[in-house]
Amino acid sequence: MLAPRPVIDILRRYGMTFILLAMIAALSFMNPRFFSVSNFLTIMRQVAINGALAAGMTMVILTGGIDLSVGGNVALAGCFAAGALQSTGNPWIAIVVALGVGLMIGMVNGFFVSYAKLPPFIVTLATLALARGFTLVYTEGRPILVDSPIFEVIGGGFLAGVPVPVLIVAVVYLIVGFVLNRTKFGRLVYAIGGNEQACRLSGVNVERTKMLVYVWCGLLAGLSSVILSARLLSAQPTAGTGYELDAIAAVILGGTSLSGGEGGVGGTLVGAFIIGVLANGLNLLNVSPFYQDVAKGAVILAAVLMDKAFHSTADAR
Amino acid sequence: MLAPRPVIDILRRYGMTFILLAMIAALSFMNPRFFSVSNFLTIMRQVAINGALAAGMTMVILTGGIDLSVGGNVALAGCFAAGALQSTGNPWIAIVVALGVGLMIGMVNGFFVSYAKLPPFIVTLATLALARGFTLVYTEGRPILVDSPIFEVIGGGFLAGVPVPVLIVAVVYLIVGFVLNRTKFGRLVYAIGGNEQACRLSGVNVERTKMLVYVWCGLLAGLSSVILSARLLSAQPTAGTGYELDAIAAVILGGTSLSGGEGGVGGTLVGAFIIGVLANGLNLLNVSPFYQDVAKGAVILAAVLMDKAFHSTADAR
Amino acid sequence: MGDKEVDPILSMEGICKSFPGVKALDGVDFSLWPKEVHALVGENGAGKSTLIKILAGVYKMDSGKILVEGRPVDISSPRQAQEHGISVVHQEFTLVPQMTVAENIMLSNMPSIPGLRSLVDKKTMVYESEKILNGLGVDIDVFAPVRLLTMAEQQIVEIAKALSGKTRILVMDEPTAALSNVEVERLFDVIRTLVSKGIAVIYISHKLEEVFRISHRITVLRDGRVVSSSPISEVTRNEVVKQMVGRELTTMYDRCKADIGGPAMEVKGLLLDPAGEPISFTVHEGEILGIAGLMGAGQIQLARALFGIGRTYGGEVLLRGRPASLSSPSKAVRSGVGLVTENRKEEGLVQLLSVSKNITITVLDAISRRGVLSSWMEDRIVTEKIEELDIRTPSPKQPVMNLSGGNQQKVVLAKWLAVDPDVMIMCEPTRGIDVGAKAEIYRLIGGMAKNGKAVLLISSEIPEVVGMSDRVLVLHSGRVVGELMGDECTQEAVLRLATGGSVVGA
Amino acid sequence: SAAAPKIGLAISTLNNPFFVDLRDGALEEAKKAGLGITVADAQNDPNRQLSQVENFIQQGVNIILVNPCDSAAIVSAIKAANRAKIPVITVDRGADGGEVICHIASDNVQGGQMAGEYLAKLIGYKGKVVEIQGIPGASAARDRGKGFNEVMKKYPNIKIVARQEAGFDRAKGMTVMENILQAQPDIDGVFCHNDEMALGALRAIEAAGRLSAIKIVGFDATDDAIKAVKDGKLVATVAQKPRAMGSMAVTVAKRVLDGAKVDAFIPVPLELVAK
Ligand SMILES: Nc1ncnc2c1ncn2[C@@H]1O[C@H](COP(=O)(O)OP(=O)(O)OP(=O)(O)O)[C@@H](O)[C@H]1O
Ligand SMILES: Nc1ncnc2c1ncn2[C@@H]1O[C@H](COP(=O)(O)OP(=O)(O)OP(=O)(O)O)[C@@H](O)[C@H]1O
Ligand SMILES: [Mg+2]
Ligand SMILES: [Mg+2]
Repeated sequence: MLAPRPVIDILRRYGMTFILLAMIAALSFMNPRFFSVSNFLTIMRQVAINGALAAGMTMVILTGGIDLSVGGNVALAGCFAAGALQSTGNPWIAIVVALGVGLMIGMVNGFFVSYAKLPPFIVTLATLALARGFTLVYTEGRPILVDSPIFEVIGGGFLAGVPVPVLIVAVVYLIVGFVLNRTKFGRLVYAIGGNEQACRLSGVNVERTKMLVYVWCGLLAGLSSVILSARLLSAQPTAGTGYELDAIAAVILGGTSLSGGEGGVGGTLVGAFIIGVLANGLNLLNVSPFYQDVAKGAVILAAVLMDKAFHSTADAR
Repeated sequence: MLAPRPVIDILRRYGMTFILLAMIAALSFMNPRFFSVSNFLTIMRQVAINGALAAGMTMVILTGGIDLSVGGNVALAGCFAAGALQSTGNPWIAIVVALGVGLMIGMVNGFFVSYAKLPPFIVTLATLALARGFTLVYTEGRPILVDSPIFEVIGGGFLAGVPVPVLIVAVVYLIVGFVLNRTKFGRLVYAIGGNEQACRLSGVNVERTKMLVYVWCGLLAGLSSVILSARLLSAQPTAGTGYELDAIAAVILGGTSLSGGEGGVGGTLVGAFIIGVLANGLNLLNVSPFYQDVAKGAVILAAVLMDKAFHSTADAR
Repeated sequence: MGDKEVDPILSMEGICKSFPGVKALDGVDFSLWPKEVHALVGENGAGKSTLIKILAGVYKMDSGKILVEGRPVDISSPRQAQEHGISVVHQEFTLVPQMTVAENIMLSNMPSIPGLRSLVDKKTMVYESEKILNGLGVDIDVFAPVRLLTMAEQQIVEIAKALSGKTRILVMDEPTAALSNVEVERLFDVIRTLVSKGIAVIYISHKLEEVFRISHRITVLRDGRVVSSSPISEVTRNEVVKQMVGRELTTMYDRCKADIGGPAMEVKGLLLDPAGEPISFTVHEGEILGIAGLMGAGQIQLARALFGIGRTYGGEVLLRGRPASLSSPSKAVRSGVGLVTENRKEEGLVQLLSVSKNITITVLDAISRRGVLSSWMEDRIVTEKIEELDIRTPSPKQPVMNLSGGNQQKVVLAKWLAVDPDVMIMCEPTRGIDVGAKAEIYRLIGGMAKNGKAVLLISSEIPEVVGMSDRVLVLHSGRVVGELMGDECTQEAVLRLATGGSVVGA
Repeated sequence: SAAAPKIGLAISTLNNPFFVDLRDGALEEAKKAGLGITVADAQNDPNRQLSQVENFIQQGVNIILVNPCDSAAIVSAIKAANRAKIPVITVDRGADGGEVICHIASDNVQGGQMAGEYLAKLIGYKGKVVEIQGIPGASAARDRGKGFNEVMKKYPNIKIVARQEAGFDRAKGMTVMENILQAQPDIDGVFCHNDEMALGALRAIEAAGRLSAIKIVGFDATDDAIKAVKDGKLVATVAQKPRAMGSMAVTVAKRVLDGAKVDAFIPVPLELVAK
């Protein structure tokens, strides 16, 4: 029996969390204004959108898939919802429309990936193009105003001192965490990512599980679109451009492997915060935009390297 | 034993090629101007850049990796080369600089992926940001003029009736095809993608092979940057934005699986042509830009679906 | 013959290796002399594979040293092991599924075109790999992608691969687990030839009968320690078993036959091949029906077809008299059919997941309420199965990939025993399982039958099929060539039918 | 349709209402004039734009109107059109080379200057100012920033306290402004390289309750921005009249096709939209 090595195991398990804390410490040191309640609330509000997307993306990636369509999904769901709001004046209908569009795109992705057995990368690249296209056709390239007190509350309101979008995303993480860890479906998500064939031969309905995973991801993209248009009080046809990469980056920074089967939504939240804190910090430090990409690349590389180093010292072999 | 089914096997093997031919036939029918030597030369010239990138990407994806940095690589290599051209006036030095920058970025990617064992997605996302950042810092956001007869020939010249960029890319495909099929390195690329652990246990130098694959990809991105700045006679700091997705799409449309081990560079060329022909056809048919994304998504989805159908009818089980 | 006067070609001294929660090796000394076959035996989880993985450069030892020809060496990667002339057939396959047989065999020693070091010489590659396969007496198409081969064929490719280099020390970790008698004989011929050329062999197997035939020296490991190491002539089989498991084993296939009930599964005119012959048979409640045949006779294909994998070209299957649609594994499971696959790594287990999650993957509905899992119910099943099958794991939370091969196999069995299906199809259920645990597993299979379940037992170990089954169906190139029951069911009779002979007196 | 001459209009991006308006102006005018028109959207990729101009040449259009993604990168496309003897008119953004019959544009540098002067005046030629930039390296960002900063340099009492980039995107504009508000306790004015970012910044400033203290100037005069100016939320936006530019381009194209002479540069005047 080996002596337990609690310190190393904790470092290994929570490596990225420590790196996040180190970033926060360093930024606080460089700019004292960084370390304030209001700035933390700001960061949380900003992380909400990528956070919600990344939660769904985590599920997809855990099965070994990928969803590139989330950005297009955010745009289409947001614009349809804003359109519904303008024509009905009812914000609840608008929200249902947004979630419905997200769900639909998720179902299309899920159908082609799991039942038609097409590669997820290409399927979701195609639905990304489709979603962007339909958004442009629908809006003719123009933003749509979102004029509703309910949306104002969703985007900018507070509940018990916590910004509403933050609350929403916290609930999302609790639910997704629960689903992944405590339900049959969640268990299968991990198992399919680990070995799809073995699952199939254990009698698991692999197709339905994979389908559902894309539906979740689409639904959460619809939810993100609500938060986004509530923040801006307008729906942008170009919304969500490049969001897929940010979401995937958060998932992978959070320790979920692109090949599936390993990781979790807790890590993803840390990953999303690393990205959000970095962007906020660079703005606060007023780093020249020309140098921001350099800083971003360097910090991400340093973070994964450090995390890897924690793992290696913890590894037995 | 089943009787051999040559027709079905050919359909299966060359499914995407048939789909490409069908697209060409349909477009020629819809617009006779499409079917002309000069338009085909135009398409080939347009496909050259994505073609060169996708060739390198194929190697990376065959090992089970990914390279998101190619777009940033194109920008950095192009701008450094244009800078070198302005300061030395020697186009050959400029070309060497472009290839050198590409090679360097490839080495950095390769080092972190194979020796530091970091996930390729995040490493190349970081080097993408780094390359974009250094480009902006170097150019201060301004494009650099490329004023050289040699570059004019590379971008717009003809050799024996064939556009020079097309010739260059044809040579690239011959070389990469040869390397993948006939050299030890090439066979190891497939083997590593098929089962990295098995290769390692068999004493294969997995690290060096993976390193080399990223170097190839970087080098070909450097070459693409030469073709691109020769085509535009200027180097853009924002060049190559989103090129990684087009390159990956070409690879996957061409039948190489993102999990590695299977596929090849011939399919990639077909994939790149499908993307190029589609863009050219949509322009020629005067499809409204708002509908082009819709058409693009639909065609890509239809193509993979049809290809899958060929495979299924060909499959014994 | 191992000759103590000569210096050992390999000495491993005081090897220790710990994994979190397990001390896998605890001061193991092991010596190997030229021209000897040195058997390494021990229970599942005794540390055999760990020892040879250290030798192969896969794991780093915590302490101890390795001497090759008396010189201390540092083996920290498989490549370094190869440079010392050490070739290994690992317990789990290390093949690239998409590549051809020839490419797999020559993977680490790809021949190059003379003068052009980096170009592959495909002709030589094909020639060399065919030569090795011929030496093993098998006829496998070297151009076929490995993923299309049967397990037995893959096992042979794996062995051929180890023979492709310049080897001084050949290590084989259960090379015959997936082989039937004919191929084992061929392998032994090859081993004898190699030994006569001065190569030393480490041979790991749970099939003691083989061990006693081929080896010169035997070392028994138990809980990571060497219990004994002696020339084979100085020990008996019973002594070895006793050293391994700490008790004597009397009977293996001891089971009181269950009452045979009505038909559980009736297969009528099943066509596995459009040009083949229809297969029909019935298995009853409480019956163990053995299915025997040589490699490639189609047993596995039949088993898979009954579980909804692979295409069939006609025929029907009745479950308890009612027509059943077994078009997919999930339908099969829902209709009460289970399948223990022969390939535990690719098809049996989710390597990243824990022992407990692998065991319960087949019974998630039973341990959840409205989709929410009950950890209490899960723990109960898992604890029960771990005890029942004596799965050696530091904790149920251990990822399955960290278990020894035999213990992984037990997990595969556990997940199907947890379902307890009406018709249990078992392909090679005891592959890689030690002699002690085997008896226990036979008892469990017998218990299933006793509870009125039907069992289809498919195994390349004919004694196992003959010993366990109430009735044996023999297949030969895709056809049912005979059915043996009671006294007529002997190893000889099965073998004769399987090789194409006919039933005596029939 | 073979009878009516065809126009090829290559637009830098339609992901921006400004260029959508430009296109709409062109389409309306073409319809009125009975001309065929083909529109291509380069999505801000100069290489794609080159391909599209090549495709126009293949298609056999009679005249090409191009709104370049980049002045330098468009040159080889224009040269290709020159070789095919197809006249070229540039719109909004110029070309650094090749033969262009006519350039129709309003000057982005001048627009930046107008915005700067107005903002400086409103804050009394002293105070703290924030510049929110467009995509680094994009020509609109370069030119507007250049004009704005030229003006700011004239006034020693104005200090630019933050200069950050928000990719011409409304959501990013809001996020970046939120962050800047955290860092800067005193801000008197904000200039954004387009209205989308200005409207995003406006949301951030409104939410922080600092709108009364901060004057925001945008650029492009999109419908949303004009409304915000009318509501007194943005102090001004610079109107480039994209619709006028589009219809002007088609009018000029028709004259060229009819064989008339046209001026080499037709300026479209800028206009400061303020309350
Ligand atoms: N990578 C690993 N991580 C953690 N524990 C391990 C690992 N590999 C082996 N073990 C543990 O080490 C012990 C020895 O395992 P080993 O594979 O050497 O057994 P074995 O003798 O080969 O058994 P079998 O006959 O079942 O193959 C087992 O308890 C196993 O659980
Ligand atoms: N997926 C497949 N595609 C093509 N051929 C296959 C496939 N699976 C099996 N075969 C071939 O079908 C034949 C029968 O295979 P099967 O696995 O049923 O044999 P088996 O009797 O189980 O042999 P073994 O005892 O060696 O496991 C073999 O020749 C094998 O190569
Ligand atoms: Mg073992
Ligand atoms: Mg078999």
